[in-house]
Amino acid sequence: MAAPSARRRLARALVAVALVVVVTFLFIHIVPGDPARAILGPQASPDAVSALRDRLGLDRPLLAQFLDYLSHAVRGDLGTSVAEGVSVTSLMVGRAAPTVALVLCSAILTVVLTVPLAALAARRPGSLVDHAVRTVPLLGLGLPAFWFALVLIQVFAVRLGWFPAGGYGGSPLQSLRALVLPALVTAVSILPFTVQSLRVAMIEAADADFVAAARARGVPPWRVLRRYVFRNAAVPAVVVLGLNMGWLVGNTLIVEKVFAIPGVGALLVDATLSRDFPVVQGLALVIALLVIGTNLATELVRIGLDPRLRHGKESLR
Amino acid sequence: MNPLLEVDGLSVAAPGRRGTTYPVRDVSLTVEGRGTVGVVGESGCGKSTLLRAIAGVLPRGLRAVEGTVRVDGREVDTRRPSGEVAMIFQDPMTGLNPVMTVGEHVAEVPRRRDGLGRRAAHDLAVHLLQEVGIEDAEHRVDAYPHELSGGLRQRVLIAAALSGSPRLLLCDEPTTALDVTVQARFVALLGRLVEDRGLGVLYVTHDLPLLGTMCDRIDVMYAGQVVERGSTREVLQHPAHPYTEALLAAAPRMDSRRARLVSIPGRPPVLLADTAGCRFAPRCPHAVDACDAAGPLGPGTSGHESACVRRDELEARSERGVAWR
Amino acid sequence: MSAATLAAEGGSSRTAPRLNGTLVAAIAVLLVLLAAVLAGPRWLPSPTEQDLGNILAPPSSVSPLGTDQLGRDVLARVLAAIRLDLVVGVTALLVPLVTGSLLGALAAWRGGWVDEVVGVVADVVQAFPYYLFILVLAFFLGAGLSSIYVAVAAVAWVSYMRIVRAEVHSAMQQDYVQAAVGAGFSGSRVLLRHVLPNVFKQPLTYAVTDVVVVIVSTATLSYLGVGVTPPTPELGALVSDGQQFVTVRPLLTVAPGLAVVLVGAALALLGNGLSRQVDEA
Amino acid sequence: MSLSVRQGEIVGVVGESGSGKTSLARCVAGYRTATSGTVEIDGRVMTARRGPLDRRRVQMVFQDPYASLNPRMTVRQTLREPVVVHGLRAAGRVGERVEELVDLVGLDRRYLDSRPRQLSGGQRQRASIARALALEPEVLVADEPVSALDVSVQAMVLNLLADLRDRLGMSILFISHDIAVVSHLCDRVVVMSQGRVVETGAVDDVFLRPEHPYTRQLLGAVPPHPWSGHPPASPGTSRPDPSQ
Repeated sequence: MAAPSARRRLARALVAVALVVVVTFLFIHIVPGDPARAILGPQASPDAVSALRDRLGLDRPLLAQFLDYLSHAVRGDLGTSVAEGVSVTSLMVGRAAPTVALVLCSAILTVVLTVPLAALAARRPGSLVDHAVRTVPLLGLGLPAFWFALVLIQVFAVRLGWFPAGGYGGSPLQSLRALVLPALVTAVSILPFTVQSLRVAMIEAADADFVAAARARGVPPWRVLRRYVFRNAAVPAVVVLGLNMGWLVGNTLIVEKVFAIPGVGALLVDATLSRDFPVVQGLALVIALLVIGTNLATELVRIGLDPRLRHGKESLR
Repeated sequence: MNPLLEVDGLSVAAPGRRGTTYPVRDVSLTVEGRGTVGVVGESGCGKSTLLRAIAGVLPRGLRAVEGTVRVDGREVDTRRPSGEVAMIFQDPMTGLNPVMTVGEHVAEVPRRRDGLGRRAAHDLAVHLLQEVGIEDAEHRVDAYPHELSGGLRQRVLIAAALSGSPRLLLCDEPTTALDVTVQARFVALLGRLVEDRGLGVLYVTHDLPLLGTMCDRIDVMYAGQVVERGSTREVLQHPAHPYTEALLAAAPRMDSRRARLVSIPGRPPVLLADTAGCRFAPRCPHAVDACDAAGPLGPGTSGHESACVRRDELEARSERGVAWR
Repeated sequence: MSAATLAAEGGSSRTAPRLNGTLVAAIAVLLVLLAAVLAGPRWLPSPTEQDLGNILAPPSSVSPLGTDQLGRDVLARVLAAIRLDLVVGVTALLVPLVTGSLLGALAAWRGGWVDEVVGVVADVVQAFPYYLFILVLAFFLGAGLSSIYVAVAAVAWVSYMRIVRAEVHSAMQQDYVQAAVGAGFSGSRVLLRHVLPNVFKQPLTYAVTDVVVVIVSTATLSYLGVGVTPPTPELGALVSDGQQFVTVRPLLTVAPGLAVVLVGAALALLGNGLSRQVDEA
Repeated sequence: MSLSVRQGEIVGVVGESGSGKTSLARCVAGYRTATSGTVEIDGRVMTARRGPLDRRRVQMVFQDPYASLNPRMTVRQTLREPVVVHGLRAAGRVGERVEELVDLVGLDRRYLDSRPRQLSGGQRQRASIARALALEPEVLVADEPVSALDVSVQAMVLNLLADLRDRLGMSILFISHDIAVVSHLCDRVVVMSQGRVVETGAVDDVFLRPEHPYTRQLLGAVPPHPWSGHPPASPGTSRPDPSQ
């Protein structure tokens, strides 16, 4: 992939942000028919439907509705939950901590598992160890998060009692303990991608002439591994981790639900099931913005790691 | 006194699906201090593999199975670098780590291996960059490889190679990717380093005319073996092996234009197992039945060695400058 | 002629590509699964046939995996569910595979603003995590397979677009494509004859692995109650159904869950084996 | 800058990397439009966007023989395509033309149904020259066609290009950084430096009596051919040639 400069990346992210705002606004207008009816479902009474239509201002021109939505969103007002009657923003803020903690734990666990596994496989490509490391994480691809979570709960919580079966809260240590199994589930779901790409990147780096040249002139082996192999392999690996952040975040939605963690993901699933439209819309907007932010950050980290990209020059490879 | 580099009966094996191949088979050669030895041959003749084996950086899957490599009389392990030889590669871009500055490359070994202080290592780096003829070294020391031209990168590679104070410099086609004028300056620099530092240089290339301008002695490699060896003058003026002659005849020359060049039909063989006889015979215009039982290198009339059974005829003919059948 | 020369000549002859072990194992597992899914209905009771006199039965020679809370045969239901999920996994990807590949080819071929527009739209789609997108769609379209089809079509094209775009991009730098342009061939001829035949393997290989993702997400959504609705047997729904009896009959949740893992693993290995085969060829 | 190539001559363009040789080649071959100036062939000005007929008249031979042939097409398919698309032969005579082409470049007919990966570098380069000739161009543009090849294969390709000039009267623009190769093959030479022509003329004049300092510098850097012996007129072969 060509490597555009940081500025171009930023411009494109801004366009994406604008489009995300428009798309989330249009959520209720995409479906054919009456949006209010779509929100309330087929069982709702005509009175309730028209009441909601009044409340959401659905009879006004589309542009006016959008400007209204935009001006509120900019001020942090994402509407009011139909089910709970409180503002979506406050609902979300109250639920943010467990989700952020879970995503962070998952990302850290992913890195902690990926680096040694990939290094092990890359040591001797084609060996038995390599085949095992390449094949076993692949099985994780077909491992449904919800089912894996159930199995872990049965084994480590119900039978062995090592970790709580779910929930979150209490002291930080208790919370952290509650996050071990959920983080493991999410990490395993993206491990196939990260191990694969870091392994390939490491093999490529290890075979490069500059590694042979450094070894030949007497650079100590550990330093060759750190400064030459890892440092160069990190660039593509960071990109893969960043690109899969969306997938990781998506999986936390499911995992939170199964482990009964009171986070944003569980809130979203519940809101979908209870047809609480403002919550779904607000959460979608915030999560999408966060993913765009992560991707942008990935790109900037990559530019930081690779001096060839710093001046907006095209990559030589 | 021991020669600086002494390779004795070295074979490198590459196990593969269709059996083990030998990119280098029973090669012996020596390089003296302050000496430049050239190794020439087509691609796929095992020249690069030979260099990598000496440097202890064979690519994955290859290993030295027979023979010894001695540097300064001491045997070195071909499985790991000895630190006394340094190597520079054909493509100066891929030879440098793209995420490290020029200074980091050059100061690394003094600082990390030899324990020099930060300041001293930096000063040494600048000094080495100046020694290889990089102007404005104080400034360039902070540049990244992609910011330099090909010629400068190649100089940085040499400076980095010199940073470990090696006795022997292995060059793997270092100028193939460079322009002629840059190549000429590079060769001049190499000559100066040989003089100033008493370096030994083993220089691999497929460019015979280039070797003529810089080497004391030449080893001609074909299919993993040395087929002719001697002083540069002897090898180039009186080639005693048809392969050397063919390489010379294939190179275009400035002084006889529009003559037909002689191309060598076929291509170098893959060496599955020990093959009896001359490996060049199937492509050789002068092959006779005796070639099937050709032996190792032997001295010819003028004293330099050739593996060809008809080396005496060949030498006599090239001295008289007449066509030969 | 010596052995050495024979080897050189042999090197230029065409050798049949050797199937790697992963590929053979994956194909074997898939064939067994397929045989079971197709032959199952001949020997087993119908997956929806209830027998209220025989509920939550342990495994027996009649019902190898026992029966569920309505007395339905578990093995029959699992096999039917595998079949459903496989069909959904494969068919749901047809549309995004085609649209994504075409958009990717177009983006690389035309470049400029077309490329930028396609790229930004892809960024926006990827900004909504997969499950979030599907949940939102399920919100409006209601639970059911159609939501899954629409969601996959709306999301999955991005990967194919990216893969094909990168492949076409590098193919266009190749001298043989430049030569075709220089020969005065029409744009469509260059694209169809010289570019696309050299890039189609990658998206197809990726699609095999992608089927796993679709199957897993179908199961996940059904588990959450927004995918396939009961009584249609679907693997995720089966897990969800059996969960309340997990202490009595763990097999009711374990069997469908393992089925997802097995199908997923076989397809993942197939995809991996194929991509290695493609790399070596 | 301006230069001209006459019927039946090979004009060499030499210069270092970044001197603009490749840009020149691409402009002439129609891959890139010149910011100013024109390319004329046989007195006819080529427009910025060339139609198929104009494209046909200039064909390019590329540097890397491993990238210049479509890996999925056999040699026969590669050679048929241009003949059929441009309607250069009646349907029944295309096969005959394809055989003519491989004979012309000295590629054995038994490789007609081979795919590129079954061919050696030299064979591939012959096949891509044959493909260029299939369009019956008036000018060949060869961009460093031998710099990726071994000396022995390089000699074969150089001989072939010389043959095309001598036997078919082909006009060739030959881009190279190798002074010895240009001196050997070309009739006239253009020396380029930093995007402009610094010297031009017959090879004998320019290389034996260089006037521009840059040309002198270039020539001074070329290692002399060391062998005083005469190259054998043609190698006698007492054994079967393994390549044929």
